[in-house]
Amino acid sequence: MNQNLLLAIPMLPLAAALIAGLAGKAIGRGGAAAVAIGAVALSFVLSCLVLKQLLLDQAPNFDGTVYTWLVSDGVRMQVGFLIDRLSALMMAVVTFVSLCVHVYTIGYMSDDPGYQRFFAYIALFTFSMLMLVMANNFMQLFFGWEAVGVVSYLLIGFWYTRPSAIFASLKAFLANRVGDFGFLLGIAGVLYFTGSLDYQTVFSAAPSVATKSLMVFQGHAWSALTLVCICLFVGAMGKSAQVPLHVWLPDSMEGPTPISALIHAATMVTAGIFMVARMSPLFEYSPTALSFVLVIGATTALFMGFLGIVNNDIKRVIAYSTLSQLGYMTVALGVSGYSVAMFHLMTHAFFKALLFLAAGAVIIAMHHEQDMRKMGGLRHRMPLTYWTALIGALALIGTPLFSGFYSKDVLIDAVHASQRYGAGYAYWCVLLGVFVTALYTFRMIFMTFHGPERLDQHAREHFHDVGWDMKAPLVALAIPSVIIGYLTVEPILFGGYFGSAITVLEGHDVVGELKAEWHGPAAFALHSLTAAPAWLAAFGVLSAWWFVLRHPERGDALRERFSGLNRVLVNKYYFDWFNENVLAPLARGLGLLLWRGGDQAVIDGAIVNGSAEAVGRLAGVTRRLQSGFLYSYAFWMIIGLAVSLGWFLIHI
Amino acid sequence: MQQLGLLSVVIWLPIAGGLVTLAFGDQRARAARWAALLSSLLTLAACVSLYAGFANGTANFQFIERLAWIPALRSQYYLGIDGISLPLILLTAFMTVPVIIAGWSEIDKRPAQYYAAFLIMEGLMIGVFCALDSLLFYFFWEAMLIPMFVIIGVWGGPRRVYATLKFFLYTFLGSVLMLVALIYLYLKAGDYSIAAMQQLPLTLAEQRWIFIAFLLAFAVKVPMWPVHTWLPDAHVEAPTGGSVILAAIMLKMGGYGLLRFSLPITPDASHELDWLIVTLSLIAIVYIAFVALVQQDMKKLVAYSSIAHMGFVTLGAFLVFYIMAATGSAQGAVNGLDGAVVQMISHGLISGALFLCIGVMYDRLHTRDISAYGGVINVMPKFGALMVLFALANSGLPGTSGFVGEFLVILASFKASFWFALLAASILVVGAAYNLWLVKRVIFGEVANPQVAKMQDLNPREFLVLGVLALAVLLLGVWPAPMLNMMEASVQHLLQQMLTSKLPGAA
Amino acid sequence: MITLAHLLTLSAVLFALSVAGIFLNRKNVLLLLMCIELLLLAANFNFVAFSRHLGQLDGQIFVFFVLTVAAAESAIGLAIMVVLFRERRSINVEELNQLQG
Amino acid sequence: MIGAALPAAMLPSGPLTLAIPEISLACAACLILLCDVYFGAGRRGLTATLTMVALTVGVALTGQYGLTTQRFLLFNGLYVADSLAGFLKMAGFVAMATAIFYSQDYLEQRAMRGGEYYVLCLTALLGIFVLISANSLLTVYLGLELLSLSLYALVAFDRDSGIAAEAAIKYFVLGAIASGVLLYGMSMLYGLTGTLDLDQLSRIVRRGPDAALMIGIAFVVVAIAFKFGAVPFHMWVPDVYQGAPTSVTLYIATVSNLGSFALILRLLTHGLAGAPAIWTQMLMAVAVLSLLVGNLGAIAQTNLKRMLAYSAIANAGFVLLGFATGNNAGYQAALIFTVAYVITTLASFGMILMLSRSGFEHEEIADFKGLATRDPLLAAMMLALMFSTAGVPPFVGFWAKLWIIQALLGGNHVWLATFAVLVSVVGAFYYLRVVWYMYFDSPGDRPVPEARPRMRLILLLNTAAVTLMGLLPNALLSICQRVLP
Repeated sequence: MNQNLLLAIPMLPLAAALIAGLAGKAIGRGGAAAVAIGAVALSFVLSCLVLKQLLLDQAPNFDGTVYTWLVSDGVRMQVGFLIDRLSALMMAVVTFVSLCVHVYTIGYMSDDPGYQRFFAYIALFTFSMLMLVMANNFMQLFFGWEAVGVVSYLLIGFWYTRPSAIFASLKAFLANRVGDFGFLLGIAGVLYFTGSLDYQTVFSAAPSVATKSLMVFQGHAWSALTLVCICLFVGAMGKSAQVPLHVWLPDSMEGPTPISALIHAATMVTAGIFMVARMSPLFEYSPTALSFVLVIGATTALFMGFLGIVNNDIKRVIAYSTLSQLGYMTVALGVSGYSVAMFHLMTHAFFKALLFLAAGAVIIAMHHEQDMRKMGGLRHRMPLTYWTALIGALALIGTPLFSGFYSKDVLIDAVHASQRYGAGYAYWCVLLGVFVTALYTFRMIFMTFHGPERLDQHAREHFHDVGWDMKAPLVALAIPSVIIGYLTVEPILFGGYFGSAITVLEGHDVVGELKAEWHGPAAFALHSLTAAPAWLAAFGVLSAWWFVLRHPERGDALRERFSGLNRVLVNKYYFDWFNENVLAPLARGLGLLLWRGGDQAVIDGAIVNGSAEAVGRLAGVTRRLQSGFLYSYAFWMIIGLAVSLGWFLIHI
Repeated sequence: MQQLGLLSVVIWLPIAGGLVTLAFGDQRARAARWAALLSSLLTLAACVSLYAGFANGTANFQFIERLAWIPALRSQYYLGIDGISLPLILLTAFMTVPVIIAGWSEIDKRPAQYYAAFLIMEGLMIGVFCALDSLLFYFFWEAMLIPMFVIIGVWGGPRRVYATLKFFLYTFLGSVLMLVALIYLYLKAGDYSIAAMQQLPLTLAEQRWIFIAFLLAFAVKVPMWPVHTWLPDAHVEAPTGGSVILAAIMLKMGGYGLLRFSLPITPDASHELDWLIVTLSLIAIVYIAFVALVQQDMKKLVAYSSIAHMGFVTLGAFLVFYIMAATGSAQGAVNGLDGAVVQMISHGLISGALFLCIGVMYDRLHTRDISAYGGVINVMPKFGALMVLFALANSGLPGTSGFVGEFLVILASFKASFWFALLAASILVVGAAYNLWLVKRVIFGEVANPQVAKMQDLNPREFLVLGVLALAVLLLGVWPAPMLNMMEASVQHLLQQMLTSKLPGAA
Repeated sequence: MITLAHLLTLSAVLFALSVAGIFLNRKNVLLLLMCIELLLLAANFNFVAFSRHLGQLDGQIFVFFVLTVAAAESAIGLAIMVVLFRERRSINVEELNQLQG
Repeated sequence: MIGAALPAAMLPSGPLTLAIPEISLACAACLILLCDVYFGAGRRGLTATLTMVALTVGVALTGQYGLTTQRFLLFNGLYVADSLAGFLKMAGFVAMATAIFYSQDYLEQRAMRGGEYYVLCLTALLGIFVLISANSLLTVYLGLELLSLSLYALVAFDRDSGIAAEAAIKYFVLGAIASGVLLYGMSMLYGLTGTLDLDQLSRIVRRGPDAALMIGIAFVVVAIAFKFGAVPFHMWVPDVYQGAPTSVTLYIATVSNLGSFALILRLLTHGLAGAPAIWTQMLMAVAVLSLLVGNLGAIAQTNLKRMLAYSAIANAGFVLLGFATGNNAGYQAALIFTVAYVITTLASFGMILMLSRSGFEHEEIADFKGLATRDPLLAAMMLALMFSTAGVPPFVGFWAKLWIIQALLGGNHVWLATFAVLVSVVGAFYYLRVVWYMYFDSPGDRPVPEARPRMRLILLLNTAAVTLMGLLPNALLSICQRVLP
């Protein structure tokens, strides 16, 4: 592989971002769009080329340095690329989804004054994500990691005059920073235990690190690798929105829809999944850390799904769905099913981007209305959007033969097969999650596209279906959403696609166990009809139909019947409440206490100004001693004389 | 005895320029401005040629000038630079130019004196970084207080007198004890040269006292908690240029002093008392970050954030012994030292830029109160973009210089102790919180009030200044290797000095 | 027999008296001038006593100088007092506190 | 017999020309007095000009004949001529010339034209010179009295000023007590050693101290402390500084300081060199108190002259600290400090004189408000002077303090050194206040200072000297080292 070619992949979007951002005015709206789309398209083509070289031409992995970032104490930190099948797959996915979003943006943002700026951001995002994915070392990984965080901050707050948007962007960045905090510690740990930040060196040192321990508390030695892995995973929790750092993702829907699709479905949030998969050589040696991953993932998968059921904002429902699906991927990671996680990541990227873009189309058509209660019956008004959204929904709930089906069912089977601590809990979570997924997905579909029209006056008057610039990406995404699972499940999961890119230890290889029962995708689909997930999904769709279309009043009754539970769900388990009413005031209170109490009262008040005052008072005393009377002057002289005489006479 | 050379030029050229500026007088302000700009640019050019002529890979001092100065005190006019001082000199020369430009039309009160004060200070500050004779060092170190005292006092805000007196007395108090320590060392070593002091064997008790005396001087300058309270006041009251120089360069002298004096001269005491520095640094990082969170005054916020960031400098410098104790080798200690130096440079650029940004807003609205702003980006898009960039850099975003130093220090502190790293890394969260919350309240949102609506975007001069700083911040963040290479040998040498016990009888 | 000790004691007493006079007197500047003369006398007494005791003339010569100086001193003192009186119309020590603090 | 007391082995008796400074001064004083009486009334400025001429001639003659690098005794050992004496006398001439120069306009404006003023200044200088060359208790006493009596008269010179008279009477009474105490102490020393000669005294006292000696020394030290204005014998200083006409204050604060220095040097470090334990302890105590009281007292002042008085007390503390080390390095430091202090203080008071005008003394600190806008050059000079006095580089005051601290550390008085620098931080505050008023406050309706180009030039030169000696202090330092080997 040619290094310049690889370099071009991230640099093209970067250049586009700079051009669109800095020279936006000069090149105009069309120019910015053209530059950005051209660059990303070229990136995509090149990524495909790389993928092709790896897959078909059997090209060796690429692991090279672009330049040395710095050398400190013999630690060489570089910017470089590690291109293997894992990163190549991610690159292709990232650039493809990104390309779709770019095209889609033309229509979606057409009447926005920040058109060029938006293109600059998303191109910059593509660059950041590619840097993250292509990294061959932790420093660069962290760079990409934080860079995508920042761009997402900028994008969520794109409409910077909206208070909710800038609040959400700050929240997103802070939640991500909490994750990054752990991630950075993990990286520091990696350097400490292996003496290097390069993947290859670190990975090859992993077995020896596994035997090391670190005295964290006096007398309590922790396994070094577990500590490092958990720290790294904290980073993934932030980026991939795992409980309890998930709070930012629903709010991030304040950003324009292309962003929701690009960042919060297909790419950025999957960075955590990708990272753990990339770090599989480390995680594999720490079952404890993997159990941690497993439990967090399972909890996210199920409990975030519940939230989707009660929400009425079309984008937020999809966002909670994303959370839940990320939980699925995390669960897969937790059972050492890295390839399954990556596979689900890929399929999810397509159908979730599709769903988001469809939702975005609806929103644009509805003139920026996101409340599903004000929609309904839209399938007649925008049929193509309806059909593509339906495809996305079917893929999401795991309808046999659709892409989501393969990834999710294999995932559930893998969890079932796993012996890892926490796998039992995780299994029930993901299983129940299938029902929940189907329920909220089709509740959304039914509320939006079926039933009576509930459009308000304004929406009705201004309703207009979207143009082909927005429809084309829907189609482009719908196709892989249907077929990509069927086509790739076998090579990716059972064909040893990832090869050396992912390490699974002997005895952890749940996917390998499943391979014995694998008889091709068609057989798998057939077989699934007899298994629980498919039935649960069907039951979920049915429930949705029952409560949304057939007997909407029963849904309300149910809500009232379980009002306590409903309140918990509507309040999102009170995470936000806790953060906004406990954590934030606590931090501000602490700050105020330290400032007013520590800095102003004690240090400045008592010590600094206090000593100044003391000096001033002493000065006053000195002044008063100088009474102006001659006899007192003489008196002091004589006292001085007497004291010195006395002193000498005593010391004689 | 070497002749006068380039280092003398970079010290005395700005001072001479300052005197020329002063001679033009406030009546001929235009000429004074150009004279000032020219001097600062020439100085910068001279510094660039220093950089060009500097040889990496050796810890020896370069560009040495050694002339008799005070034979009666065996003190020499002894100048030289190594990889630790050169970046700081470059920073000083680099940051003075924007300060001059930033005051171009904003300063109409006694402009000639204003520029002269900054130029004279530039020369003195460069002198501090060049001096290899401790008396000469102290000479520059103290002399520098005078222009700063005047700058804050004359061109400052309403409480300028309190602030500048506090600044002067605080720093003066710290410095005089250092003088006592220096003289003590001179009497023992028989020479004021820093090198002689570094080689002088000292008992632990002596080292302890000297260390504490040094620490007072340097800790006040850095400033470390709890002797930091002069800084917020000084910053708030100082004119924009004063804040920039204060934050960008003056604080660095504390860090530089620790590296040049405390660690090599009293290595054993540094070892013994490293817990103190590390504790204070961590307090500074965590405590001050929280304090920054609740500030209502933008300058105060940035001032407090400076204290927190300087905590990384002191932390990085004193991790060595902990690393030795924890791992049994000094491997990784240099990361901390490197991080400390990089952090100094980076903080100089970023905090300077932030103060310039605040100055830009202040020039338009004449308030620094966060609540008076809101939605600035609507009327000042260029400015808003740059301000966001600097705020992000200040919160340690990779790809900007703010990341490099913090990253290295955190890497090193993990080797010392997991908890150090944990506390230090907390700035990632809290730092982001106060920086971006500031941005949220000031830059984003709807236009808050009619005054904000009337704000004009950056004029070309302001844009140039901030743009150049932004480039520097990004360049250092994307490619710090040249700077690290410049420092490498000197830092290694410093480490050796720190690890060599000076106790009598120690081999 | 009058010994050196007696003489020294006398001069010490004179010294003490004059000093006490200076700071106990709160009335009149003129009294102060007199006390000062007494002070000088005490010292002179000492010189003379020692001079006699040692059998040297040095001390007595010193006394001559002191006497001369004392005369000059009194002259200046009185002159200052006159100026003071002219300005203040008083030579009361208790009123001499315009300069203080 | 005096002759009998002389030691057999004398240092070479030098030529009488070595006493040329005193001789020329005495002659000049007499001549000028006569001239003033006969021609002074008609020609304004004649006396002043003659005085300047006399000083110039004195410098020239001294430079030609009065300097020596050896130690010579004259007048039967009553008088000593050495390099230190030469240096101090030259300094005395220059300082007095500068002081006279600064004072001229001031005196003119206040109708203090009497030629006696200059004559008194000359006799005071003569007293200082006698002190400088004193080698006997008698010469010490005579020199001191000559100086003091002249100063008393000078303080009261403004006959229309009530506070001047008050200051004079205070100064006179307290000074008389001090000289009485000195005499008393001298008599004790004489009684115990049987000699008035300082050379002999130093040899005899070496034999070991006893109670009476201690009492004698204590009395002498008290008198010296008074002369220096050290606590608790300082009470006269603020009142005299404030009450006296500024030109006289200038004289007392500067030229007379050389005399104080000579006094302590001849009497204690030479005459009583054998019993340093006694007086160093006293000096230490007195110095510490002076530093404390001087710096604290100055903070509370609003009158610049009074503030400078307290500053003088604090600075006396520094000089005495130098002597308190009891070693040569300390004495050198004290000399450097004194010279630096004299140079700086000359200009500081010169500034007050420069800014004063008829009917306006310009001695309140508040009078300096906004000087930087009214007259940037003067403000800048005053800034340099204040920072120099505070001991901040690059001004000469820094080296003075540095040297004292170095001497203290060299004598292992680490705590004294620390104390000294810490109180000097307190002290920095009130010097800064002057700068603050000049630079940070608005001038209000205060007038623009008069031009006075000649005086301005001299002030500029004086300030330049302060700065130059700060930048390149070696000349001053090495001269001071050389004259006090």
